[in-house]
Parts: sequence; C-alpha cells; structure tokens
Amino acid sequence: MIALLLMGFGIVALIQIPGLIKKQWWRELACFTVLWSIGLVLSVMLAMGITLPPVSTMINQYISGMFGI
Amino acid sequence: MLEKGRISSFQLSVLLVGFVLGSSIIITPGGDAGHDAWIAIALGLMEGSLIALIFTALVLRFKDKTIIEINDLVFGKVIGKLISVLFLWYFLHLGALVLNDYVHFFRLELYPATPRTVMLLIIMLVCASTVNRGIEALARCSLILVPLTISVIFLVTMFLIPHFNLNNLMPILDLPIGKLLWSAHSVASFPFAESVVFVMILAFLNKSEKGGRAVSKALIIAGLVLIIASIRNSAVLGPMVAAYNYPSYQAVQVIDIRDIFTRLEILVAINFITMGFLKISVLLYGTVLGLAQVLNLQSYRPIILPVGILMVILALTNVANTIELFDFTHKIYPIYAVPFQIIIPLITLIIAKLRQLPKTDGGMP
Amino acid sequence: MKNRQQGKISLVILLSIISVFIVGCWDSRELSTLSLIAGLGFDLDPATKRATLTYQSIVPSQVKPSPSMGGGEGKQTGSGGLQSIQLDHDTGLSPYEVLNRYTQHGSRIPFYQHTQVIVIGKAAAEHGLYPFLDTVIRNPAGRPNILLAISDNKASDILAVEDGMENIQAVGMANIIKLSARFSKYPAVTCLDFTSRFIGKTTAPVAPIMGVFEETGPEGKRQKKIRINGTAVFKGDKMIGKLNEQESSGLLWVINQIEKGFVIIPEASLEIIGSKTKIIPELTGGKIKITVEIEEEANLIQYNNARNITPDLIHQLEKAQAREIESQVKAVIKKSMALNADIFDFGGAVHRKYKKEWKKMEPRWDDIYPTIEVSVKVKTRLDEIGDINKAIMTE
Amino acid sequence: MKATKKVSPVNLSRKLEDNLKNIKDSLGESSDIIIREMKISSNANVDAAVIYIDGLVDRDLVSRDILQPLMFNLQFIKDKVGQKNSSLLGCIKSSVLTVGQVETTENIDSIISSVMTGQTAMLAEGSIQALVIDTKGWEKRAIESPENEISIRGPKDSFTETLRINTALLRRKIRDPNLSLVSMQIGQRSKTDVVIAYIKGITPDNLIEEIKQRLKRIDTDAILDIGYIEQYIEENPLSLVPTVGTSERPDVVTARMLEGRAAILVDGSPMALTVPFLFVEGFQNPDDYYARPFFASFVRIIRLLGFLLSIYLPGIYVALKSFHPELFPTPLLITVAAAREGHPFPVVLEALLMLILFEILREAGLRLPRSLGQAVSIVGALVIGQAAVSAGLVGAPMVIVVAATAIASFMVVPFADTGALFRLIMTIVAGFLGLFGMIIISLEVLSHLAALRSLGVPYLSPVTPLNTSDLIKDTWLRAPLWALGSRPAFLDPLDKKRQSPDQKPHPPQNNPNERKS
Repeated sequence: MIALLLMGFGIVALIQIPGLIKKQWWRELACFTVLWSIGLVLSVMLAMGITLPPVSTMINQYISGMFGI
Repeated sequence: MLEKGRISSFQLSVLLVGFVLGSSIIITPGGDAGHDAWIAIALGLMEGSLIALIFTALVLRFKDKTIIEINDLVFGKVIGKLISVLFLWYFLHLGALVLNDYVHFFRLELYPATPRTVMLLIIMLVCASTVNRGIEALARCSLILVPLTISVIFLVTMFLIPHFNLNNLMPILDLPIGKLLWSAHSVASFPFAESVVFVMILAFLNKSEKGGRAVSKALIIAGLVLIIASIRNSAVLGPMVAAYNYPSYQAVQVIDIRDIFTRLEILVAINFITMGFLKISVLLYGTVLGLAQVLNLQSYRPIILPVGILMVILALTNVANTIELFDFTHKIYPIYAVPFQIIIPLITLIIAKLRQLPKTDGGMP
Repeated sequence: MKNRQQGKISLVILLSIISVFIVGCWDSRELSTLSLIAGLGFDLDPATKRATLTYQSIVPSQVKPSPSMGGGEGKQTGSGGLQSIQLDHDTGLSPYEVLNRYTQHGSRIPFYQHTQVIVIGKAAAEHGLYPFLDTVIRNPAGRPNILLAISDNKASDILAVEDGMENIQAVGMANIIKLSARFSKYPAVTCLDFTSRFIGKTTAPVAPIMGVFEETGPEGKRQKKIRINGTAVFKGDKMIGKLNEQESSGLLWVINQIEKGFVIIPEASLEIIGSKTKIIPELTGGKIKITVEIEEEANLIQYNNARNITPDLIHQLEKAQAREIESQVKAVIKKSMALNADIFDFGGAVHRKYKKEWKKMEPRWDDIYPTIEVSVKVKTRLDEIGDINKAIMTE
Repeated sequence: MKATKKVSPVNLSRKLEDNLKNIKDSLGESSDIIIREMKISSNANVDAAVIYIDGLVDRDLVSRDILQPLMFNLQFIKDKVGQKNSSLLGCIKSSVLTVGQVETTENIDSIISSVMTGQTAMLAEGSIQALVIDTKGWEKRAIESPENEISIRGPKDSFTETLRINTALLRRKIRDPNLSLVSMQIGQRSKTDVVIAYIKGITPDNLIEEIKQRLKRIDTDAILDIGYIEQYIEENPLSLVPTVGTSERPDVVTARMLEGRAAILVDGSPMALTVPFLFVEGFQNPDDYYARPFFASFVRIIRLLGFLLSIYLPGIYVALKSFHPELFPTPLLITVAAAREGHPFPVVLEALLMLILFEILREAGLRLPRSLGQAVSIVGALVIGQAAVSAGLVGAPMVIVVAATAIASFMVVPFADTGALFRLIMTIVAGFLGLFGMIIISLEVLSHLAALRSLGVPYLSPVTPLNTSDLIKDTWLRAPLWALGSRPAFLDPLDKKRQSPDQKPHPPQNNPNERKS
C-alpha cells in the first residue's frame, strides 16, 4: 500500500520537477516540494492507519459550542 | 497575470450555472422544508443573489484583479494575505465537501465496493487535468455539459409528469416561518452563495462590465432548474421526499413508460458526475490560482497536483462517517459559510469604498 | 513547449486512470454470477417471531432456450416442461438476517433490483411490517416502484403457484395487479405509495390481497391459480381489516384512481371512460364535513332488455349508475369508519385546506375520523350506446 | 545532414565546355540525364547544348519546339543576331523557341534545380546566360472520380498526383484573381513543391503567416505525401484526433477556402490539406450542401448519433452487463441473461475479442488485393457472426453490438481511426469501472478537445465557444443555402459576407404566364 503510494507520489514528482528545473523556476519548485511533502506525509500517515483529525467534525463541535445548538 | 485565458460573460454564466447545480443536482437543497422546499429555494435564491451582488461589485470594482490581489490592495500585504489564506481554506474545504458528497453518493447507490480513495483519485485526476488546461477549457467544457444536463433534467421531468400528484405540494407554506427562513438561508449558503469562489474567475472576463448581469442571470437559471427539480420530487415522492437522501435519484426510479423508458436513474448519476466535475474543477482552480498568487508564483500549474492531493486527503479525513457529514452540511455549514460568503467580501467592499480604491489615476499601485 | 508539456501530462493522466481501472474492478457484477430475484415473499410466524423469506429467482438458461444452443433435449419451448424459476426459503429473526442467509445455499449472488412484486403473508402483515419495510426502503437495491401484495394466507404459497402465461410467475403476478388496477378493481400499490401513506401518519396504507384457489383442469387435474380477492387496510404498519370487491372499487372511486373498468347495474353494463373525484372538506364549528364529488362518464356496452334506447332511458341508466357508484362508495366509507382507518387521505384534504386548524387536529385524528360526516355526490353521463341503435329483438 | 554535393552558386562562364563540365559534375552519372550538344548559327560555328532529364520532359516538345527550330532556322538566327546586334540567346528566346515559358538565368545552381523539375536548359558558347525552357511533361494519371469521398450529386473530379493539375482544378472552380497560390519547396532531398492556396481578402492574413511559419520550420529530407506535412504542422501532435483536414475533392477544398480556410497542396499527393480543421467538419459532407436542407440536417444528426454510438455502444453494453444489470428493463434483462448463460468469457473479454477481431478483418480487407479482400470479409463474417455464436464462445447480442458499431464507425470518415481507439478505451474502462469510468474518460476527452486548437481556432467551435448563428445554421443542422449569409465567424474571415441577403426564392408577384382560370 505504502509502496503504491510512494510510486504515485514519485510519478507526480517526475512529471513536474524536470520542467521546473529546466525553466529555473526555483520558487515554484520550492512551493511544489513543500506541498508535495505535506501530501506525502499525510497520506503515508493515512496508509499506516493513523487517524487524522476529522476537520469538519471539529468545526461542527466548535460552532455548536459557540452557538449552543 | 497567471491566467492568460479570457472568457466571455456568457461562458461565465454557463460555468456558474454548472457550479451551482454541482452537487445540489443530487442533494436537492432545502430538503428539510419538505414539500415547501421550492419556496425555500426561491427565498434562498434571493438571498444568494444579494450575496452575489456584494462580491461581484467588489471584484468588478477592481478590473482584472482576483480577490487575492484585491485583498493585498485593500488590507495591505500582511493582513491581505491572511484573509486570502482564509478564502483558500474555504475553497479547499468546500472542494473536499463536494468530493465527500460525490463519493458518498456513488458508493451508496452504484459502487459499494470500490475504495473511496480510488474514486476520489480518479475524479481528482480528471479535474486536475482540466484545471491544468486553464480556465478557457473549463468554461468550454461547461458550455457542452450544462445544456446537456439541463435538457436531461427537463426530459426526466417530462417523463415524470404522469406520476405527478400536485396535492403533494399542498398546503403551501405549511412550515413555521422561522424554520422556512432557516431553510432558505441554508439554501442560500449551500448552492447559491458558494459561487463566491468566482471571485477568482470574474477577473478573467473579457468584458468585465457585463459580469454582474452574467452572475445574476446564471443564479436565476440555476435556481429555476432547482425549483423545477424540487417541485418534481415533491410531486412524485409525496411526504417521502424529506426521508430520502437523494430524492431526485429516487424520483427518477419511478419512471416507467411502457417498460422501455424505465430505470433511467443513471441519467441523474451522470448529471451528478458532470456537474460535480465542474464544481470541483472550479474550486480546485480557485484554490490553486489563489495559492499561486499568494505565493507570487509565475504559474499555478506546478501546484495543481499537490493541492489536488491535499484536497483528496482532506476529503478522506473530513468526517468520521456519513451522518456527521449530513449533520455538518445541514446544521453547521450555513453558519460556517457566513464569514466567507458575506462578511469578508462585505467588509472588503466597504473598506475599498472608504479608501476609494482602486485609484483611478491610471498608475498601477 | 507549453503544449508539449500539457500533452505529456494529459497522456500520463489518461494512462494512470486506465491503469487504476485495470488494477481493480471492485464492483463488477457479471450477469452470470447473479441470481435474479423476481419475486420476494415475507412471512412471519407470530408465535416464534421468526421471519421466512421466499425468493422466486429466474433461471436464465431455462427461460427461452435459444435455437443456436442447438440441443436435442432442451428443444421444447414455453412453460411446459422447463422450470424457469426456482424457489428458495430462508428463516431467521430479522428480515436482513434472512436475506443474508441466502448465501448459505445459493450458488449465485442475489440481485434484488429486478424484483417485480413483494408478497407479504397475512400473519406478518397483522404483526407489523416496519422492520421489513425499512429493509426494502433503506436498501439501495429496493426500488420505489416494486409492487406490494398481501397474501390471504402464507406468502410462500402464492409464490409457489405455477400458473399464468408468463415464464416468470412473479412477472405474471405483477401483471395481475396492474391489470386489476387498470380496470379499477383493486388498487395497485408500490412500496413508494405504501410508505408515503405510512409516513403521512393519519393516512392508512392499503394493499391488494392475493389468494390461491384451486380449480379442476381439463384432464381432471387440480390446478392452482392466483386471484386478487380484496384490499388489505393497515393502521400504521399493521393490517387491521379487509375490503371486499365492492368496497375496493369504492375506495378507488374516492381516491380518484378510476381509469377504465365497468359499472354493472341490474339492467345494463357500462364501461367507464373517464372519471374525476374531488374531496371537498368543510370545517364548520369544529366539525368536519366532507363532500366526495364524483363526475363520471361511461359508454353503454350491454343492455339486458330488448328495448330501443331513448333519451329517457339513458337518463334512467345514468341515475341507476350513479346509485350503484354511490352505494360502492358508501359501503367503503362505512367500512373505513368502522375500522377507524383513513384510507382516503381525508386528513390530507383537511390539511391542505385548513392548515392552521390541522395542527391541532392531527394528534386527535383517530378520535375525529369516525365522526366525520361524509356526503357523496355522483354525476354520471352516458355517452355512446355502441354499434347498434335499435334493439335486435323487440318484446 | 545535407549530404548532397553542395553546389555553390557558381555563375556561368563564357566557355560552354566548362559549364557543361560543371553541370555534369553536379548532376552525376545518370542515364536519364540527356545533354545534347549541337552547333547553331548559320555557319554552324557556335556550340550549344540542351540539357534535360528524360522522362520528366515532354519529348515531343523538346524535339519539335526546341531542337528543330534551333537546327533548321540557322540563317534566320544569324540574320537576327546580325541585325539588332543583340545577344544570341536573347534572339533565340524572342524569335526561335516556340515554347510558352522561357527564362534566362546565369546560375548553374538554378539551372540544375530547374532541370531536376523537368525543365530544359539551353546553353551556348560565349554566353554567360542560359535559357531555362519549361518543358515539363511526364506520364501522369488522368483526373479520375474520387475514390474515398463519394458524393452522389457533386462533381466527380478529384485531385491527382500532379500539383499543376490540382491547382488548375482549383482555378477552374474559382476564377477570382484573388485566389493566391503561394509555393515553396520543402525537403532537403525531395525538393517537393508545396502550395498554400487561399483567397486573398477572405482568409485572415495571420493564418497564412502562421502556416508559412510552420511550413518553413519543417527541415526534413523528403516529403513523400501530404501526411508528412500534416504531422509537422499540427498543434497538438499527441492528440488522438486530427486537427488538420484532408480532402481529395476540389469542390470540398474550394468550399473550405471560401469559408476562410487555407489549403495546402503537395506535389505527388492526390490530397489537399485544409486548415483550420474543426470537430464539426468531420460530420459535414459535400452532399449536405448539394442536397435539400432538411434531409441534409437529418443525415448530419444521424452521423453524430452514429459516431457516438460507434464509440460508446460496446462500452455501454459491457458496463450494463457487468456493472449495472439493474439498468436493463426487466424483459430485456431476462433475454440477455438467457443469451449470456454458459459463455466462458467475461463480457469485457468477449467485447475486446470481437472488436479486435473486427479491426483485424478491416485492416486485412483493406490491404489485400481487392479479389482477396472479398474472401476475407466472407470468412470474417462467418467466423465472427456464425461460428463464434454457435460454438458458444460469444453471445449473440455481442455480435449485434459489434456489427452495429462497425457499421456506425464508417459514417464519420475523418474520425474513423480515432473512433476505433476511443472505442477500445471505452470498452476496457467499462469493463473495469462501468459507466462511471466511461463518463470520467469522456470528461477527460472533452476537456482535452475543449483545450485543443487548430491553427488558433478552438477545436470545438462553434459549439464551444458558442456562436449561436453558426451553430444553428451550419453545424448539426444545415440551413438552406440562401440563408447562409455570412461565412463562419469562428474562422474570422476578412470578408464576413458571403452573399447578399434576401435571396429566398419566392413565386413571382405577377406572373405573365400564369394561367387564367
């Protein structure tokens, strides 16, 4: 599962990075890498069975608390 | 300018119709108003149009500028960027919610065994490749998909006319007024005012002075389609309309014309795929373009795929289960969306007016 | 440059989508691995509370032996020697448990989307249908327009009858129900109709009742046949009574579901060509009065007396017809008052007209309903008198 | 990669011998190169030579109109030269040669290239000029009726391999001096003549500029067919759909030029390219314009339907059978299920098998000599149709589906190849994710088509971006000719008006011949 994931992320990187390097868009490359890494870390966590916080549910609780619904 | 493409006001209208129909084509809004849903939609349409008036006025005031650039101008670099990030979060989250609806529907009705990750990835890939082709391609796709969808809706409604029982719509205004207004507000916030994402797109009109009319026209058309769908569902399904998750899908299952024109519910599913595709694409486009502008990138294309992946991850972890999703969309979302849809654009507009921005002396600030 | 980049990306995307498809086909349901359920029967043993389901599934290979299959023995067609359906039974405590049990003996996955008719045993109907209805409605496989029928005995008996012109008995049963509704004898009720009435709280669901009767065939063989012989009346999810033939027609008159059919009066038979019913509630001094207005149009198709037909006679026939319809309607109203089951949706009519007062009335509807004063007004019109304008024999 | 001996632009010298040696060196030893040396002038004291390539020139022309006058009119030449004190060659050009097109040149390079294209060069001792006489005339195919684009009512001529004939065919249709034929040569070795044909004042100038740019960019050794050009000038070469139109019919090409497109003709190819090529053009046929409008519109809609059917039908069948059996009407399902019973393969495999078998048969039937092709189709029909079904390998409904698809796929010729690929993709996808997958792939294709441009014109116009009047008048519907007042706006022609309005024919107001009744 994780291998598949890494492969997928690898393909994404392979499509994008050479073009960016060729055009010398370093800023874009940095942004891409940061976003890509966040995605990678999160999805590896998901694949390893670590539950990430359910965002909408948290917002739900927060707003419910605020308005007392 | 990150986006070189320009779209006409007509294309914008059609794209906006597609966007509004997006997921509301299957989750008919105002469901908690029962058979009065169509009144709720009509009221919601009014409120939504007022909201749309705010953000179109804001964006069209600054020609050729997206909300991100406007924020920088109005609030200054630092606060502006902060507010922009809020918007980006809203677009991303909304995209994830639409993805959730998408996957929930298909896994419930047609593909119970297909992993949700796979479905999400497939949809995201298609949307990403469309966004990669730019706003022009997206607008042109909508020009084919939206008329098709609307004609399918009308066709299906025609087929359902024999099953209409207009008694099901009576008595009109059965609901207590407070409940109805709440329902109307939730309709306004669910499909109509979500069009606030067009603050990213209105800048690319080739004739920006026509933008306001294009937006209101589109909202009205989409509202009419939704009203027709809602009346149809109530008339066919009777009191069960409030019980079903996907009334349109159930209503169409009733069609049976001489054993041949029957089992047409796949048409509703297809409508949802295509309109959902437009909605997700627009949201992804907004997020990606906005992020690129916040970060001062030269092109938004390199970050499409990573942002798409983040949207998928958000959709996967958004809620723990379906009932939480419904709970969120019905009860919390109408409140949650208020700042993004109304408050921030309104404040920006007021400040822009007070500071008399944009400066008309021609020089680019 | 940009184009080439885009082309490459879209090619990669296309390829990856296709490869994703190839990796897995999770929801593939090959037709030859499915057992197509045509009819479903639900029985309940009131004593043990155990549910029994009867499935009538289609055996595709026996439906219509295709000529190219070229076989010596399987050549005969029609429903003669070949069994094109298969019956299975399962029992268990809850409906879904029973459904689930199918997999213990079935060689194919059950597929419910083509279910034509659901038959419910009398005992189950009297005991309460909620769990079963919930199964049907909640499950995406349960289509809203599956026909419902109540068996006057056990559902499994009905599904076991081999009769009719159809290869698949369940299709035949569905056709019987549809035909009787088209000729305005008994209502055809789908799951959607049933649950809509059910969810409406004050309105009582109805469903046609099917029974098995035996008759002697040409060679002295006893043959079992199916016929509809009444309408079941529910209160909530429980069956509380039964309408006979006359009352069932009366019900259809009131709820405006007369399509075609016949009105038989002593001296003539009349074919209905159109009818429209209005239910007009009136609230005066806290009391509800309901007027049922029926406007009907018919053709004369048989006249028993050898007399020429005159305008006066037509007038008389119209009146006689109106009396007949009125008596049917009155009969069913009496019955429904006796059962205290609002099968006509009078509650809905009141709601539509007096929505404020309804709020107070709704919880007490059971007390109010039997006290409602119902008046019936029937207007009939006789139009055509058939191909002859003179009696062929004079008295 | 220029391997030819590069002939430097050497000017002719006064000595004939040197010139001939130079020319011989560059032309090499080839048996078809004829260098005829002779003596002209009254006392036959001037050496001269005529150079041509046998087979490329009209032999009659050379001997009757060049050699004969040169050798027989010796006295005349001498008189002339003497009288006017003019040059020998000038005199020959003006008074002796009875050929239409004669030019003078001073450059060996240009002499050689002219000779290569079938012209005859004449050199004379003591002259630094040479005459290049147009004597082109080789064996060529006559104009025949079109083979691939059949029309019932339209003209029956088609392009041939000879460029001049093809341009003449265009000229004959449009006798407008504004019909411009810009020619250039492409191909390091082949030196193929390429002509861009367009109508000045209709076709936008930037389009012509763009085509010229793209043609100039081509740097290859040979252009053997118009297909080479096509692949070099496409905007998105990786797309599955063609963005360049081809036609073998002069009437189609002229019609497209009149709408504001440009045509590219290549010597040696019986086809013309037209650009820009849009999606809707694939569904238009010359007969649509020659026949009455209602049937033409009907046929166009049928074509669209057939095209969609040919792409989606096998996929839909597979998807319904293996993913969504609930979508069949019950009676149909029972029939289909009965027909499916006992077949060994999954439906996808069955469908793919039949589709690929069909493509094999099609290709084999196409390539084989005509007499054998018949046999292939008979055997194929037997194998696919009868045997496979009765052997129980393939269900009978599948045969119907594939057969219907096959026939439908031939309705829209420009997209027949594309359609075959899409059909396979759709079928595979349908076998793995049902209708959902098919829609997703369709969306991907749609967005690809929406982004595609042909020479700058959006591929899906006038449907999207929408141009209502064009959409209604000449896309899936075809308005009567008198109503087609303007040229398609999406091509952005310089002259928008095609004809004067109000041409709707009507009965005469007061007809003198009307019978008194």
